[in-house]
Amino acid sequence: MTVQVLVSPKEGVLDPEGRALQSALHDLGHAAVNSARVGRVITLELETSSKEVARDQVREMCEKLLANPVIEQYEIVILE
Amino acid sequence: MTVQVLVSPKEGVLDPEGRALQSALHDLGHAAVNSARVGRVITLELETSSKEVARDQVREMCEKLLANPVIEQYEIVILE
Amino acid sequence: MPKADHPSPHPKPRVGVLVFPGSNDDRDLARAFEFLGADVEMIWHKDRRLPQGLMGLGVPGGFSYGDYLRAGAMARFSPVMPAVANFARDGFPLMGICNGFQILCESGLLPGALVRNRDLRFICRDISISVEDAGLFRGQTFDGATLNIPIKHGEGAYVPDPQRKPRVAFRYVAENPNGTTDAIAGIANEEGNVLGLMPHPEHAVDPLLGGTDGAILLRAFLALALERANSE
Amino acid sequence: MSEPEVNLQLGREHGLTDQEYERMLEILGRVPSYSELGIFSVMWAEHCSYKSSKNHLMTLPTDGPQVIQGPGENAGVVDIGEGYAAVFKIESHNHPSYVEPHAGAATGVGGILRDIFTMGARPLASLNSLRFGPLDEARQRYLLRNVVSGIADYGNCFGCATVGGEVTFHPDYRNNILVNAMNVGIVRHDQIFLANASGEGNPVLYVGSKTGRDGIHGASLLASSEFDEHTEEMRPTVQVGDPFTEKLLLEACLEAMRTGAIVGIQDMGAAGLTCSSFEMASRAGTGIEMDLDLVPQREEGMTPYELLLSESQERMLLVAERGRESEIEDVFKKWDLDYATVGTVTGDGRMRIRWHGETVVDIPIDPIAQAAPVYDRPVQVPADLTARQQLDAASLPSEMNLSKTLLELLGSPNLCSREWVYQQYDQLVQSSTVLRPGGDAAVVRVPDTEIGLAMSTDCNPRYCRLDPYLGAQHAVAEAARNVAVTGATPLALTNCLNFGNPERPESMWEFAEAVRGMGDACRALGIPVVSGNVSLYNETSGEGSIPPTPTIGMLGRLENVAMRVPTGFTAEGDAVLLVGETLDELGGSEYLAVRHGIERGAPPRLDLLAEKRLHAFLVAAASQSLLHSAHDTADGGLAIAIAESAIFSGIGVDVEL
Repeated sequence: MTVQVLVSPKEGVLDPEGRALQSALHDLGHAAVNSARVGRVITLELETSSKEVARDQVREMCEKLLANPVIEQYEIVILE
Repeated sequence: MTVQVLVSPKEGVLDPEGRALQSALHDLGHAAVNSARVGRVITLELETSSKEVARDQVREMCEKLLANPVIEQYEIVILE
Repeated sequence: MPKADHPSPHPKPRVGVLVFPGSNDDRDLARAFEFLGADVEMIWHKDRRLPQGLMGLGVPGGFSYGDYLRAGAMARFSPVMPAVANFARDGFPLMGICNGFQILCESGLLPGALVRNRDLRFICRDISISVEDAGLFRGQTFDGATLNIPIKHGEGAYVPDPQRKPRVAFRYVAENPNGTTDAIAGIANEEGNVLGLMPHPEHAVDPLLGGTDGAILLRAFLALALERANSE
Repeated sequence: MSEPEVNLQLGREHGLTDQEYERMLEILGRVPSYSELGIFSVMWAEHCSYKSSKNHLMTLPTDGPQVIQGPGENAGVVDIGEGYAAVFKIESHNHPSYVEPHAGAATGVGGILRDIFTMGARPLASLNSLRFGPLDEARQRYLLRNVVSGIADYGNCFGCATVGGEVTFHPDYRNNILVNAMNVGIVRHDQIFLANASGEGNPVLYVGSKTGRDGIHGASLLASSEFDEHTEEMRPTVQVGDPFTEKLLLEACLEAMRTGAIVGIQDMGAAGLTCSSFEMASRAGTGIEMDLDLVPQREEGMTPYELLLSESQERMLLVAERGRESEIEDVFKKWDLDYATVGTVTGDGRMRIRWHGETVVDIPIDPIAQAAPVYDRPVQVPADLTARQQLDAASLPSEMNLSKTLLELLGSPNLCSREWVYQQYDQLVQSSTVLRPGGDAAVVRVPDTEIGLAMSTDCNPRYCRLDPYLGAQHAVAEAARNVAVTGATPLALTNCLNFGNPERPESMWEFAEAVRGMGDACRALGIPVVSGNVSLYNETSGEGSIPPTPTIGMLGRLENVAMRVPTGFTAEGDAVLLVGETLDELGGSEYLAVRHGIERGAPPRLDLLAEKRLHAFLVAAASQSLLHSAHDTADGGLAIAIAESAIFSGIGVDVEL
């Protein structure tokens, strides 16, 4: 079972990477970019075959380690 | 238009962060994690409303800046 | 490093320095404490208990676990951390320097978090900081003084947690090197015994290597450790 | 197992000349297996065999009372007093850094660190010498940003201070940037380890990270051939490093060395398992039997060819005393590192390798490691050299506004402050840095002693293009002067010889002349060469080669580090003395390049005897505390030197010309 966790900075929290990226894209002529936010994508291969078990396990991992609740939010995507 | 780009290390390229994360998850009791890979997720807000234009623009950004073709691969996801 | 030629606090303070895989400034912090007349114990992160009679604890700089995922994210799960939390709860003074500050935030012993520097580059240079919260050091002799101490970090921008406002201990003077909120360079917990700062006082002690303002800060910390030990 | 059928064409694709292919058949008495061909191709590649440079390198002076270990080992070792020795070397990672600047530069640092701690020393200070094309080109700024961040990420995380080095910009580096990494470590005399696989029956151990397909052909093809259109396909071969694992590997190796159970140790650098096993056995005159099935692997289905040539990072090869392997295994398990017994030392001088129960390699070691082909390449003076050495200084337009000119020079890429670069490096970890970057040389204190070590990297590529012999002498003299101005006595040097394609007689002439000049300068100054590296083929087909760049890494010793002399002025009212003769010499100067865009004329004359007396004077003056500061007049001349001394400290100066 492959599960993806998308961890991104919370709204309004400092996102130096996103800001630097947006200005770099503008320098390259991509003026149409209104905003850019940079986060982490963590791709996990899990032994289990049940989606519920996988989701619960990954949620626990997010709460404990993968995301810092003060500055980040996360989204779990079960791939297959 | 919101577009997401998932950038991750290419197959076979060493992913030190993924390796360290996997052992940390095992130490936390999540033995079911067979592998972990860590990449970047870039969320872009684009001015355009046409999906084709957005996809082409973002592909160009990936080739030029967002992904390092030597050690990374990328996937473009049009959200809405 | 030559022995300190000024009288060290009496009786001798006894402090510990935590060592994680990837800690780099642990020996530097230990050497600075010894230079200032303290007895120092190195504590491996897999020990479950802290040594007896410890009066204070330093959490050193470096790249624990390679700073992978988030600086300090993995170190907080080391076996020694529960004992560190109890030590803090008992009111003993803790000082988290750079990576140590990140570890204390990740483990919840200090509020808020530290994110990448504004210009996405590592910064290593001397910088001036002001002491903002005199109460922290029980009015010791440097209220409002400006200290010149090196910073060396890549993730030093402090982000406060809206629910847990920090006691601001130090601010950068006349500049903001990394985009940190309100020029915050260091904070303390509510009770004032757990301190976290990005600058490295241990690298401003020996005059041969640079400035010595770091000694002022570390001496104040050792005094707190002695005071706490004597109040048992 | 279906391996490609070995023939002359496959040999050529592996970089072997037809004669080398025939020589291989002679040595084996049969056609080699695919894996054996892979071994020959990396062992006989320029990068590992030094086949075009060996004859010239032999002429360099390498001994002296202070030399404990000269060239031939992983790094040079010199005595620094009180039972301590300094272990140091400079190495290049040029081609990988051009292909992937961040990962290429980072693994360059990782490699040089392993060369130091494999000798039993704890790395104390790093330097790097970087050369790029013009800064006004976006690609060069991309390369500079990522090379610097790669060096910073690896060095800072590993925990070794980066204290000095140099950055140069010159159009001819545009397609062949140079990344030379240097490190200095400290070891007790009785704790030095060498890299020989001695003792028949002793186990051969693999420690560190698992093996993947990183950097296959890194050593042979990438580093031993020019860049041309198919460089693009080589891209995926660049290795990625993990500084966190390297720090664990350092602590584990030093701890394992203290058990006394280690007989020999070598890091797996270029050509990974192949080079390390061959060199260790060849040094000890023994053989090795290995089973590739025992090698820890990161990927599925790796072939013997891939396992033998992989350049995965953070791996070491050890030989342990038979029966005491478990002591070593415990140490590496404690540090969560991979560990495996992969073979045994034998007495028959052969390399025998098995895979899936089959013998895939069975070849003699010495004919490959020791008796690799050696070439006496033809040389030819560049046709335009004499013309380039002509300079009619009188015809240059005179300067109308000297102040404006000085400011323009101070702001030019090769003379301006390097703060933007070295402020990204941790210069302080290990609390030993006495003189930080920005001056002539870095000075560090040897832990637990009062001994100081001064270190500097130097080379002016313009001088070397205009006269390789004299240019190389200037590199040695200037590196020694940079060390001496701090009050340190120059002890020994390491060198990284970056040159073009040796098969082009003009490039080969530049190399031969530079090594001849370096040897004469070392003999005159009494400074031996104790280690080094050669990087050839720094050339892009059709565009000519880089300027000859024999980078020198100089080490000097201060009896008492507190007596070191800083660069900037320190007190008002001090007298400023100019030592040495000033002659009318603008040849190859930074002034000519910045103000007039020309690179012509002969480099300045160099009196090596006067130079040696200058170093003695500086050391004596410092030891009697007569100097508040001292600064070497180099690129940009007197005006820049005086300006830098003032800028460095913020104290002004009045000068009577």
